[in-house]
Amino acid sequence: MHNLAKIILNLDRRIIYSVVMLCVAIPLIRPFGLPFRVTPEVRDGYELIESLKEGDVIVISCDYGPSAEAETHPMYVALLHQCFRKGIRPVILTLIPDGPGLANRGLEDVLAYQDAEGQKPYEHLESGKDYVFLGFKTGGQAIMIGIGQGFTGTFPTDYNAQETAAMPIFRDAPKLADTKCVFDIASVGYPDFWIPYGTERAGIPFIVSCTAVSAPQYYPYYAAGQATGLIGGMKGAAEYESLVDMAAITGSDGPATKGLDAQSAVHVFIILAIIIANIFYIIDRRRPLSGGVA
Amino acid sequence: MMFLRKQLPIILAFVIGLGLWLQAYIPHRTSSAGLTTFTQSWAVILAGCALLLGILSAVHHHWTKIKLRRQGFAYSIITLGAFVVTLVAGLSWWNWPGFGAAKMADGSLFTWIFDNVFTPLAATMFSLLAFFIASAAFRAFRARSFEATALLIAGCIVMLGRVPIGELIPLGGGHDLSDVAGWIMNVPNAAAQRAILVGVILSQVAISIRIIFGIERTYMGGSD
Amino acid sequence: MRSLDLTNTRFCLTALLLLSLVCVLAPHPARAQSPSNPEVTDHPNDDGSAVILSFGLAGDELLELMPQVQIEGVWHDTETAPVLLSSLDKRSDHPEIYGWGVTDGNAELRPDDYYVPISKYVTVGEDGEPSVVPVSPELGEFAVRLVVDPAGRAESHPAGSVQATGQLFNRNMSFRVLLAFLFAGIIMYFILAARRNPNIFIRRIAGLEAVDEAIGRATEMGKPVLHINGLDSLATLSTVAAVNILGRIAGKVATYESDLLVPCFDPVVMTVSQEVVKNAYIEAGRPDNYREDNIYFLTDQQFSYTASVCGIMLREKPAANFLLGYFYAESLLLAETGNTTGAIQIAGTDAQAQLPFFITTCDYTLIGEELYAASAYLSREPMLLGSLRGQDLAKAFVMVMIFLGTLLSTFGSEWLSRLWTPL
Amino acid sequence: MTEVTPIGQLLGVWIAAGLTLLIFSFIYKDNPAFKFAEALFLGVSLGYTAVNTYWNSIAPQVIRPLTPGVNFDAWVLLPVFLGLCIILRVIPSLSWLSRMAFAVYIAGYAGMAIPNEISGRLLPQVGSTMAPFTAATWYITPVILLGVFCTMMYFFFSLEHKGAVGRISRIGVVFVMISFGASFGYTVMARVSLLIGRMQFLFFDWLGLPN
Repeated sequence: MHNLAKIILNLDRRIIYSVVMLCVAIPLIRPFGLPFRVTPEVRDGYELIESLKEGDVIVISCDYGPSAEAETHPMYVALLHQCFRKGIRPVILTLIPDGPGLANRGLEDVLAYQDAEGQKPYEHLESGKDYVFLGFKTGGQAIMIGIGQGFTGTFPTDYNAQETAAMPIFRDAPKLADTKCVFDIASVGYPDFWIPYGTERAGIPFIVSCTAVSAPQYYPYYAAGQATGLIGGMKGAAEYESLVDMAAITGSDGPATKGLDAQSAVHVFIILAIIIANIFYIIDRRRPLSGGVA
Repeated sequence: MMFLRKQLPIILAFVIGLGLWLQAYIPHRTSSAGLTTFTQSWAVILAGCALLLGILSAVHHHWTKIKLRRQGFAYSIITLGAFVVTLVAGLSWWNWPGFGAAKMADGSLFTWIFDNVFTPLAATMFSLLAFFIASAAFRAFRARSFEATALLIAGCIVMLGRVPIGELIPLGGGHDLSDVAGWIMNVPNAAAQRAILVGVILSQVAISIRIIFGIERTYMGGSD
Repeated sequence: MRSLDLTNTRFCLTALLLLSLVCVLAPHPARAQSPSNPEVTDHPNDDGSAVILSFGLAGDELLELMPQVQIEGVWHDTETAPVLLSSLDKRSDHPEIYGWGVTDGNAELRPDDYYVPISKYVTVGEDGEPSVVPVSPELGEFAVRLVVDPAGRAESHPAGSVQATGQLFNRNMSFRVLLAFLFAGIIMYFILAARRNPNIFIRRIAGLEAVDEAIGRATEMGKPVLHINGLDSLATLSTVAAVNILGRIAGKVATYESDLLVPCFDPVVMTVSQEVVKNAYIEAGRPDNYREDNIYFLTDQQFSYTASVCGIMLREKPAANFLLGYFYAESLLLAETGNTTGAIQIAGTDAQAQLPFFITTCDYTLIGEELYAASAYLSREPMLLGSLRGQDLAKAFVMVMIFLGTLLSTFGSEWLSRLWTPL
Repeated sequence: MTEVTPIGQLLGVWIAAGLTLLIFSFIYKDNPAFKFAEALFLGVSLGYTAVNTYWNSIAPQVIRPLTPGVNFDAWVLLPVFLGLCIILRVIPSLSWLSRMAFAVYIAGYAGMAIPNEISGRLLPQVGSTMAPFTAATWYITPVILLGVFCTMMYFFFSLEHKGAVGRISRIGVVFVMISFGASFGYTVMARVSLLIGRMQFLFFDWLGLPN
């Protein structure tokens, strides 16, 4: 028994890796479609956007790169659909250097989107008037403070090299305080900066959508009301997709909703692995392993 | 000369640091103009120049490796080659509509490199975490002590509570496992994170004060 | 043709004006007979870019309100300029201007008191084109009136006139200024005190005692030591702490004569690290062993940096890995790869999201503030020790405040928690 | 939208898939294929950084204001001088010049940190901890207060962790561990999503399995 325990406890990582691979692959090919519920932190964010009126301006900060595409990009696409459907005007920017590629692609995809009847409902939207993509600028906190004083000063030109000063959208909302909220979709720690350097200074609501990994650290902000909504990870994005009703818009579940089964399978495997490891650990208690609390 | 080397940086740090600190309390226009100048121009230019220096350093590192035929120099050739191709693609395939942030031309070589080389490499590197986290959980989540057990139990509850399966595990009273996961996130987690946050903020204030008053001189590279 | 041109400025501005009016009026169906006591004042604590029109509403008739301004102090009945509104709020929603509501003993503030900030208005130039003018101190006195129902049954209330002025101090910041100066004072005091008497006690920080052991083992095995300063610039203060610790580690490495590798993510951090390490080698009396080429810039793209560092870990097989500073998602990739190579790993970060991974995969982890404390602990330098003592005192102050605040609010007084609520 | 030819697109998907597999080979063990991908990645990302720095910092903030015309602004020469000081580090005898630039850069951020950290994070976090005890929130407010207090005690460096202080900070550690466990659990989700994303790419975009 002790030998078995030793073998199990020192299992080659590659065996674990293979099982993880299978747990993801099988549900993707044969989904089982578990139902899920919408959590209040996601609903709060959705409802804030839903409560805005046609013509209102919001800031979407796409602070995620291609590496976090799976978790964050579906959220961006769902949000753009929600905005354009309601006539809300997004000012999109990104604070990380590998952000513009995806932010631009998502925007173009949604603008070119065709519904079931072949109509293109967002075709008439104009850059600079109904939306604007400002692109990337280095500086992080400095940019947040900068747009608090004026968008056009910080971003003299947009991503398409158009002068921003002439844009109607910035006549209505020349600075951060004139917008209705900041929606930060982040795979890096920028929400920590958006609150003190951006939204608290401008006195506007903040919604954070982040990778699941950083969600726990933003709960204090949600609890304190500094963040109106908190959309964490693929599950949060799937919930948002269901609120926006992406299935009705595009005819099939959004990418986040589709991935949730694989998610469940891996979680169950990891928990089983932890339980098995602990059973054998108790059997083989004499040999402590490395790692642990400082 | 000594003044330029030692005193001047400290004086500059004091003036700029104190200025930007007190600026926050002054609503007057001059004050926000100063802030704007620093954040929109100075900080951006300094960070940009530093990046250029960094790129020079990296190129030098690989160049030396190739020149001296150090172990693995072939990979440095690949790195430098990829660097040059990307650089040329990025600076020449862009539109040139005057100065200012320019548009990445759709369909350009640079966009193609971004979409088909950079993106998959970054995303795949990141996705390796799925494997690593499974093996880390397997090895590290062991009930070694009371604290470790708390970590383990909280981890398992949240893991189950945050996927659809958790909503299928009832706990009576109309609650299910995802509610417990929600409570853990919102209450004990928020409390601990908040306490850590307060400590970190105070440390940051302290370190900022040391920098402004010239006590902390790490950025000068220690003593001279 | 011109009238059909939708980009016409006049058209845009009119549309804009109407739109903003709709925005203001739609969510606040102010039901009242007529506004009472219209009054215009300077917007307090601002840079002179707004004045405030406040008035009371009573009754239940739905009103359409339109404030208008004139630049001169006296009213003409013609050529008034309509105001572009951004919001219409209750005064009780703006404690930063009017103080807290009735429940806080501010009996002056009734729930039907309204307020409109005026920061821009529309005027028609000599060429007949309308343009939006922002309010500013240079414009002199503003006369403001409130027009009820601009559609016809006009009824206007002159609200007096005022000059928009910029203030030199934001009074809402008083408590924060006090707090910042208090913390600064405490910290400076203890730093100065520590210079006189450097014998300050700090509790043991687990993990730091392992630094010597880790470097010693690297020397025995003839393997290098790897140090990562996190993935942020020196603007992030945990990076400053990490570079500080790097200096201490470099000193020990120099004494033991092993190799130190510092692949950098940020060019400024790289140059500063070079200086710090060079100085440490000089101080340890081993300037010849310093190799600038070991401290170099990799890239500032997160995952190509991670891939390269993982490669270094697997090929150079460092015996000790120090992962200090601010980290993002790459933390687990780095720590797990280091774990497979069997290195002793000491990590430290204030990136709360990444701490769990360091805790589960590294041998020792400095949590949050411990990272900042570590440089003091390692160096025993009076100014760092004093600063740490100062922070402890500030922390104690915050803890007492939390206790008092909870106590007071439980017994119904919001006084202290209001003080801590930023306006 | 994009003008990429179908050939370019097809080639792109195959190259992307190939590179994905090269990186995945790392989980078996370090190998030349991974080393190749790593070197390529490093080169591309360096190039990307250089291009971005030029277009987003140097072009709009240096060249634009120094070009004669409406945007001309000679004050930019000051930060440009400091920036040049940074680059002059490549000449060892002039490396001390960069200190001035670092002093400005670091102290600037330090100066902005103090008011913003206090206003934006410390005040709201402390303020919202001062919630009244009520019967309805018995499972929230006291637990948060206890957690915050005990955890802060753990980070007290001036006192030895003995006796009462030791016991209180031990409770703090339990809170910290619960928090870390929860974060870990939450993160498993994040990490798995990433793998799902790559698998979706391999199965549906590359192999063209029915979606």
